[in-house]
Amino acid sequence: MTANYMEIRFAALSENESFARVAVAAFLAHLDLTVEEMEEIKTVVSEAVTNAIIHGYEQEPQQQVYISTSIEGDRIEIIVEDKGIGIANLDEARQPLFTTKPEMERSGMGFTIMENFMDAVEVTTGVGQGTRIRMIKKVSPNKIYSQG
Amino acid sequence: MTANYMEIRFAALSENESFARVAVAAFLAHLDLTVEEMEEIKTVVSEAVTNAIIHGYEQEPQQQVYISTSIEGDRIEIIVEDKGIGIANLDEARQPLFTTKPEMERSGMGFTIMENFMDAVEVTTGVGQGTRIRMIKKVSPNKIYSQG
Amino acid sequence: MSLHIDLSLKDHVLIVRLQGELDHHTSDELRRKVENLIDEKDITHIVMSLKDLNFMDSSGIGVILGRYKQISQKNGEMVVCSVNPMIRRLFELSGLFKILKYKESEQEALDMLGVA
Amino acid sequence: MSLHIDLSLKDHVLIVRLQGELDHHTSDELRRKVENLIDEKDITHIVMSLKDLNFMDSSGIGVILGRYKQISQKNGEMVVCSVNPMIRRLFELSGLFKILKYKESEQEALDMLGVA
Ligand SMILES: Nc1ncnc2c1ncn2[C@@H]1O[C@H](COP(=O)(O)OP(=O)(O)O)[C@@H](O)[C@H]1O
Ligand SMILES: Nc1ncnc2c1ncn2[C@@H]1O[C@H](COP(=O)(O)OP(=O)(O)O)[C@@H](O)[C@H]1O
Repeated sequence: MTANYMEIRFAALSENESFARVAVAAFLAHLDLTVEEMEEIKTVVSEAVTNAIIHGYEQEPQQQVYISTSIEGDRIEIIVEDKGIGIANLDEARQPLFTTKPEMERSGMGFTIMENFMDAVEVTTGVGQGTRIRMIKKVSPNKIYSQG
Repeated sequence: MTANYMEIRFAALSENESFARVAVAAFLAHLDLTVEEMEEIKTVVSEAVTNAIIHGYEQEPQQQVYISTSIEGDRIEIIVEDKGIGIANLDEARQPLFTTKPEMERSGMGFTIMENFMDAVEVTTGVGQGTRIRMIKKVSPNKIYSQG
Repeated sequence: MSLHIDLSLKDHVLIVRLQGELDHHTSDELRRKVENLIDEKDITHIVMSLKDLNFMDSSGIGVILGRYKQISQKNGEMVVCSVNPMIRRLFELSGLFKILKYKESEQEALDMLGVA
Repeated sequence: MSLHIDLSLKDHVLIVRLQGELDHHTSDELRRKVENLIDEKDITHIVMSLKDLNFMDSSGIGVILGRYKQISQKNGEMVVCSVNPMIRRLFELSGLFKILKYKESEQEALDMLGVA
């Protein structure tokens, strides 16, 4: 049973990147996370949503980005998904500093940051089908979510 | 064509009321609304979401509340929806101070506040089917949203 | 950004200082904390001090009205002080100002109730 | 909570003060504002002053690295100053500290570049 959850969909516009991270942070607000945990979560949401917009949809604003967040016990799960172009070579994509868009001044650090800031990062992707990033973070036991 | 939009779904839990209003406010952040306009919007979202949770679902946390927000030119549209019990007598419900839950210390001012703070409030409801509140607010012309 | 509730007693006057956001979720919290206190303790009047209340919706009106009714039954008064412009609009819209006393500051509220 | 960009020149040193949030959306803005300036104006070095930068993600790394490369081609230096702990972690993770100069304050950065 999931104690609490939310889902968001929004237009693949760069101004929605800040909306996405604030929304996830607001959803987790009552968990009383440390400033550091909260910043880590905002950063990884920003990374994954930016990737969906820039790489997945190549800035096609008619497209949609999906986020779902759930809290279960001491475990936060965040999924960011696009129905865009997908990733052909995932091992390569996850390497630090690897980017297919250097002309856009991408640093290639997105996946590395997600892996560093979260406890687990699982990527499901298919060329022409899109990309789904599932991230898990465990928070301190004194912050365990209790319903009601 | 809608210039920008988002949709949210979340568990009908009272701690998500603040999430809902912060999320809508964050989505509208780049419009540069006045503090007053922003507060009005946060308040009406809070009213409609609270009603969905308390009245629509009678605090059944397995249920879901839906919000969608879109920006088109100088017009903000916010829809809050539940698939709950619906409203049998809508004219009565919209009266100031009318409430069916006085034991919960409801003030009966929710609809009145929505009508006062927004330019239009349209309610679609059916007993056993749920309630959909569609609210429109026009913002000052110098804040017109332009895409890109 | 939830609600912080600070309760203190001065000459049988209960001072309720609210900080943060008063919505349905936090109104329930406030009611739980204050309702029994008013009945059990020897409280004559209530001062609601709202200077640091940043957000309120109609649930806040309900819980304030609820405590007003409670203290009225004991022939006590409720004085509200220091509300921001947005919350003022809600008080006006709901007619709360017609039944409650209002003072600009907590000190004026206490003075009015004859607290040294 | 978007990005506020403050640009000033001191003895051919471009001081870029950032306030707010540096993500993909606002990085594009920053690049547009600064890229041509560096090429057209007679700028020798860049100071990136990040004291009031509250949020940054990898797009920020990209745009800072981009300006670093630009000024390096003109044989200039980039000094970054006053980063918060979270942004420091991003700089460390990406190896930026290995190539950029860092000073605690804007004054120290200017001193280092020999600006009076
Ligand atoms: N959602 C996505 N859809 C398609 N390709 C992606 C997506 N996310 C990442 N990629 C690919 O993986 C590469 C590395 O991503 P990342 O580490 O975030 O760095 P960056 O975004 O700076 O390029 C990207 O350059 C891109 O080729
Ligand atoms: N989403 C809803 N589902 C079912 N009934 C509702 C809903 N929203 C409002 N109502 C009905 O309308 C009445 C008036 O609503 P409102 O003006 O918001 O006051 P309050 O929430 O304080 O009761 C409620 O008491 C309830 O009976």
